[in-house]
Amino acid sequence: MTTATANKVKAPKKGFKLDRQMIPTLAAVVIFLLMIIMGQALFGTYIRLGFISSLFIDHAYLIILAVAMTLPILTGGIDLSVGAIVAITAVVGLKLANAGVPAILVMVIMLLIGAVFGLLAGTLIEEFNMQPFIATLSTMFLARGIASIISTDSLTFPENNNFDFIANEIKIIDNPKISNDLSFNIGVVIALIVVIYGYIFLHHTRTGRTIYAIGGSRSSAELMGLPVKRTQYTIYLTSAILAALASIVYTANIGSAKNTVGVGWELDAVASVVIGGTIITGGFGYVLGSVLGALVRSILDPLTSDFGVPAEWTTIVVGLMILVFVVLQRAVMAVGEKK
Amino acid sequence: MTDKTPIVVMKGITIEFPGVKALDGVDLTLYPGEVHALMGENGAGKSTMIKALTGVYKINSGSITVEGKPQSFNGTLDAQNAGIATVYQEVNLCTNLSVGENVMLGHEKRGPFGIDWKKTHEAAKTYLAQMGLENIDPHTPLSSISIAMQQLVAIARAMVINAKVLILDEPTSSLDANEVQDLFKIMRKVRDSGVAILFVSHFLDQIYEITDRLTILRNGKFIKEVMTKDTPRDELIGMMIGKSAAELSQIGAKKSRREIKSGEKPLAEVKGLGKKGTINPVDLDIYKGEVVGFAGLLGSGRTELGRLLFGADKPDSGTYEFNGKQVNISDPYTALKNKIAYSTENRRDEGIIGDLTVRQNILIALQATRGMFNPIPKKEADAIVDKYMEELNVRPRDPDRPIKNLSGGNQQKVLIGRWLATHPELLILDEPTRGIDIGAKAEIQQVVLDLAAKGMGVVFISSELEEVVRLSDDIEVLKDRHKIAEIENDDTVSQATIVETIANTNVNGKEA
Amino acid sequence: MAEKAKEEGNALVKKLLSNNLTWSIVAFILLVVICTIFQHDFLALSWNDNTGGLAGPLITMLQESARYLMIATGMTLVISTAGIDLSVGSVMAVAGAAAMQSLSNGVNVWVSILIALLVGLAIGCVNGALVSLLGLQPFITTLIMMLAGRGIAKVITSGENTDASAVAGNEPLKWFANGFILGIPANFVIAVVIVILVGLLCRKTAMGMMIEAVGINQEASRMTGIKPKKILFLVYAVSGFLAAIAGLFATASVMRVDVVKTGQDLEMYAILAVVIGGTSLLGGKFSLAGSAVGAVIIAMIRKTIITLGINAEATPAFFAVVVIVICVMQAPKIHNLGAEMKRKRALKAQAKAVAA
Amino acid sequence: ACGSSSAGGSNDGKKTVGFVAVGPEGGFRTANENDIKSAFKDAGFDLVYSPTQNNDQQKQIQAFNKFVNDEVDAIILSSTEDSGWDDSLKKAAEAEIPVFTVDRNVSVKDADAKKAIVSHIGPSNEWAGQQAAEFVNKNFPDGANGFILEGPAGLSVVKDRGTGWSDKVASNIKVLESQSANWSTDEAKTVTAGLLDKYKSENPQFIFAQNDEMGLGAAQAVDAAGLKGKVKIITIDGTKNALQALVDGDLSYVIEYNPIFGKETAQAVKDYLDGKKVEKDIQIESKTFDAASAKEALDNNSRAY
Ligand SMILES: Nc1ncnc2c1ncn2[C@@H]1O[C@H](COP(=O)(O)OP(=O)(O)OP(=O)(O)O)[C@@H](O)[C@H]1O
Ligand SMILES: Nc1ncnc2c1ncn2[C@@H]1O[C@H](COP(=O)(O)OP(=O)(O)OP(=O)(O)O)[C@@H](O)[C@H]1O
Ligand SMILES: [Mg+2]
Ligand SMILES: [Mg+2]
Repeated sequence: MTTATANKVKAPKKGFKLDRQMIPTLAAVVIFLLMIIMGQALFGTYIRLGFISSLFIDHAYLIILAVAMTLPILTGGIDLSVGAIVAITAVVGLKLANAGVPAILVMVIMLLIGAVFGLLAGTLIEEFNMQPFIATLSTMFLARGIASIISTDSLTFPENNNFDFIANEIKIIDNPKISNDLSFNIGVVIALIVVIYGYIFLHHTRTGRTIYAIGGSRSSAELMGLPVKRTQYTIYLTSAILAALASIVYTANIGSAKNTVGVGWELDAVASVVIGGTIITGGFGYVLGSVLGALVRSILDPLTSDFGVPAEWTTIVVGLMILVFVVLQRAVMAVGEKK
Repeated sequence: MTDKTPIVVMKGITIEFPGVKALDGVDLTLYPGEVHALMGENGAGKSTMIKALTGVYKINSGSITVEGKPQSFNGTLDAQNAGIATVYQEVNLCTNLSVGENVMLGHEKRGPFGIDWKKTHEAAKTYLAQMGLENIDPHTPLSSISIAMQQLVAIARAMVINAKVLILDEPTSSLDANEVQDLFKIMRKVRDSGVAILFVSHFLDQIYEITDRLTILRNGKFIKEVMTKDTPRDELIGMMIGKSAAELSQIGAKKSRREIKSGEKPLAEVKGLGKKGTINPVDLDIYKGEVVGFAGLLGSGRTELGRLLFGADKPDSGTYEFNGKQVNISDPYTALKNKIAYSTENRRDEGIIGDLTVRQNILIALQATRGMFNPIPKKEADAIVDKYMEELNVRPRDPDRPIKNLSGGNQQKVLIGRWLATHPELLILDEPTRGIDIGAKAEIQQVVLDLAAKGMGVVFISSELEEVVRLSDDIEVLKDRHKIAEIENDDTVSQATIVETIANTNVNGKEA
Repeated sequence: MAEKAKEEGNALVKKLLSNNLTWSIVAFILLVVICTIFQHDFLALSWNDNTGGLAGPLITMLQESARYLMIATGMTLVISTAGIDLSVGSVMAVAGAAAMQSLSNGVNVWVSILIALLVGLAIGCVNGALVSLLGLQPFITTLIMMLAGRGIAKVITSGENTDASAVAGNEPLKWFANGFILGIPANFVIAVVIVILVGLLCRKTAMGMMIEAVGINQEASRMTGIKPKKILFLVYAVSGFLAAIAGLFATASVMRVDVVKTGQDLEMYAILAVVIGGTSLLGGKFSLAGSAVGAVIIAMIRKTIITLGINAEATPAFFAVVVIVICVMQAPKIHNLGAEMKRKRALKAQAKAVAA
Repeated sequence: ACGSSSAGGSNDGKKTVGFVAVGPEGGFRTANENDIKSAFKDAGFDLVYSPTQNNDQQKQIQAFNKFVNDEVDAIILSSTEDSGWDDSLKKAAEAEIPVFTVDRNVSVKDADAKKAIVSHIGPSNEWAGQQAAEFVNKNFPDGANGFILEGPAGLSVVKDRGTGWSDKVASNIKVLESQSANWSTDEAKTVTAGLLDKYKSENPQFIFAQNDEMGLGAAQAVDAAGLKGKVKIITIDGTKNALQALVDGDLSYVIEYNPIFGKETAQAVKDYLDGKKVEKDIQIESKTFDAASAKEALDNNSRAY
């Protein structure tokens, strides 16, 4: 009997299995490198150490948000509240810092506030059947509203009670010219840790695998006896807490914040995730792709400005570049599928 | 027997859905070390009973005790934790993940750094091997294996949990004889280790082969619990359908072969039709009024060939003549326009449109051929829906229910009705009797014969060689994605002939 | 007999309670009540000789709701196919810009309107082509179009907020947004007529069913002979066209396009309206009537904010609270609360009986 | 390509200036940025323009840091926010790139960062708010009721214009309600219609709209309610459309927020790079208009925007 089965089941072709899902992410790597090379060839500043340094330092927050956004998107959900959570945690954080609460405690409180919004989103989704898009849209409005009720001032850290230690740049290579310095700060380190955490979480924990399963088919995941509900809570809690973390890194970096910070960041994060090869309907994708997506997204703006694109055209060009990107990805994938 | 203490006792289980009482005071008792079958027609409530036990549905009244403890599970996770492993009727796996991941989901082997993938895949391999899938690399994407193999993967997954109760809802409906034997071997092993197995199947042979005890349901009501060996078939059938077995329509003898007149043009004449990687070029003639059976083992390419004939996949070689005309069947729409219809084996993903009503599901293909802006007049639509629900005995006879709320077998009947409504000249049926109860199976087989008698060309794909042999005029035998033989089905041909052909012919058509 | 009547009554109540539309209407009435408490003449209507129509808070609310009705209708169809159209707000701006710019360049008003509608349709077609032919994901495709659309509006007006209020002969367009038909705001009447037309088109032909089929199970639909690509293309095109009408309503109301503000964030409102109306973002069954009620509720929420004099700072939070309350009211868990408790009690009693 | 040369065209000897801008938003903003761009072009600079989206300060910071990195010769900063620039300015100081803030001043704590800023060029928002208050004081010596239409909550322009108003407004002037209309004509119309309904009995007599766009919307609502002329509308910015409306009697008073200071900015940059001394604060004069002066301004076609 078993022999009969054996002879008809052929081993699948080698190499096929791994590549197909990786292709969009690999495409992101290639295109990112191409963009850097193009920038360098035309404008000569894109491989300066200073440029690379500030690419990471200025976008540590976006990398964190992209990782945060990857989780809900992998399940076919979305978290639209991340930008607003950055705003509310930043406003509360700075208020507290100005009231003399020690910086470390302020950070803990910021993370807790993030957690509260994550929990609220999770509850609305799991207990009241709201779709993630709507639930997090509501928490987005709520967070932004509360932030502006608390304060619409531009808040700055007091002199001796701030998050400077996160922002202070550590120079690895200190050239006489700042544009040739290679530096990083704790914010970048935090982003790096978040990325590693995201990778381990998604690929080496059962909760992470459940996230992929939910993205494949929620009802299947439920019937397979996976802890779907708990996982959903975990996802929205994690993404909200990571948004609060992004807020800490961002406010530390610029030393000030206000209620309007983070408008539209959720869409930047979604764009990063998608550019990185994660499918918006869930099930496929990688954290590392999202990180690359964030870098690609970040480099679009300087490119348009260097190309001297007329003001009215900038958003069109940015849109077109993302479009070219996803179309290319699609083409690469189509070729991969044919093979 | 009775000295054993039962492991699961369900008493007076009642479940109501809006408008239907799916279960009405049903009892079920499972004993360790026994295979217990739930018997009943399509829609009798078997799957619902299983879902009540595992907490998918909430019960309206009744009690469930597992190992003496009253339980009300809040979902399959709880049931699993209590030692109940379940394979549901529709394959419920994640097509975005690999085979190995699906087997081990939630039970991945862990090392110091979280999941240890090497160990996990090794474990997956052993479980797959148990199901006769030793040659499938656990890294293979689930989406690339056939629905039948997915069924085996789902069973392998159930093995991972060291269960005290194993529930298998129609696990054999898409397997061929070999796989069924493999599965039974495992079931016996598991049973002998003291596990209680709950089994659902519409194949009486299988029931008598593997089960110890039966619980019979009819229309959501508990009829009787009996020991298998004490219950003759007739009596069992009688209890299931509520009338005597003799009244059941039976298709006895093998169909006599339709003679092809010399010079007669085939309805469909296919030359060198193939698609790289799925099926090698095939020549095929199908005449009006002829039933052509496709036989072969799991993954031999029967489905793929059927899909090419329907244009569900685009062929990359070959010519296709239909009704004497050269046609280019590039998509299902063109196929339907040319009066070719195809009923899929993958009911859930490619068949039913779950949230639409039964009525809409029956009408939709006909509507699509008429075009969006040419709606079927209400009267005509009502007549069509009535006709096919009646003819195929769809239960409940309520056309306005979402099709996803029908039992598996009834969904299948609705789908067949959908294709008949388009009045095809060539009807390709891929596993049409899968999950259909014994009564309805005979009815569907009769429908096939009637259609052929009226001049329709029928392609009949089934894993049950018995029905292929009984219904077909010609049998195309496939192996490893090649057509290896074409057998004219006369009285000398039997199941054994085909099995021999498969075993003894290699893909070049030569004797092995 | 009486028993049966009562049972039937109960069934009806149950059906009503589990219907999203019921809860949307309840929410709407609640908002009106709240407004009336704050402003006693909220429901009062008067005749305004200046405009030749009714005047009063409800009338301005209806006037504003016209644009939401348009984009919510298009959005409903798109969402039904399991897609999403984030570009409607930007399309409004583009269409408005096209109309205002051509008007102020001396183009005839009717031609201007036509240009605006065609531009919206064209953008919708591009969305549709990208989604259906190239198979791009709707979310990202329309997100790109949302970005690019703003740019296109700016290119059309060279970054200005073109004002056509003083252009001679602009009356027909002005009338669309500000005029009255039998005392009722013309734009509201037009919007309702269009919604009804779309509804008839969907339900009297097979279009609605096919859109739903594609949204529920695209592969299965393809196997029935439906061409999902055509359907996808169609819904995005319709959505673009209706967004252009909404853009005309929004800009003609003041005869001025604001390249940044016109239609800003309105895609979110449209999605909210659709969901409040009972169409799932996962696609499938849709209800245009539900979306229409949803659209009016959105206008009503905004009216409530003005009426209650809620601070600018607090408006988003207020909005969020109202939306959450409506969605929670619609949650099956809440409707079934009574039945669920009864069921649990019964089971408990049974368990006790068994134990005893 | 590396080394001392800067991003743009230092190969042809032109100086490169980076412009961290807000982006075209119509009205004031477009006029302002176009003016700066053309003024720098006329003055022989190479201007690299970098707008943001949604008033997002983060994108501005990124652009600023990129300019520092590109080693441009000077940076023009038209910031969306007044704080949060310390780190970037410090980098500019280290790279010895002079920074000129335009329109909105930035507040800086760090001493190093302060050094980077050479000069601020722009009109005053508080002044504009004060003018509005004074107009109302003068017109309604016996007191009056009215509304304020604000921009989006939290922008510093909104605050500054509001502060200017409160600083000067007389105690018998009562603001019945302040509502945000998001700088938008269309929203202002809806909001105003609602407010007029709600406060019919309070007899509102003025509306202070924080920009022209909203003022024009308010005017239409007032007109529709049959109150044209009875409610005085005051706006800030001074676009042509607003002046025309002023002439037509739809508006009552327009306070200019003069966007035309490209020449002054270019001059300041040039002077500084030539080693001349530049004033720390270059205030741009703005005017106020009533119907008569508006007509005059329109007639002699002196308005560029
Ligand atoms: N979710 C549901 N909502 C409404 N009715 C349902 C639902 N699920 C099942 N039913 C109804 O309950 C009855 C029992 O269905 P069930 O699936 O248990 O049948 P079954 O015995 O498994 O049949 P089959 O052999 O065809 O699988 C059917 O009449 C079906 O229509
Ligand atoms: N040895 C194999 N290993 C992995 N996948 C296979 C193998 N053989 C077939 N498949 C896949 O399974 C499917 C088999 O083709 P097909 O469905 O036509 O077979 P079949 O003869 O209809 O058998 P059944 O429907 O019973 O599975 C195809 O999708 C093919 O890619
Ligand atoms: Mg069943
Ligand atoms: Mg098959």
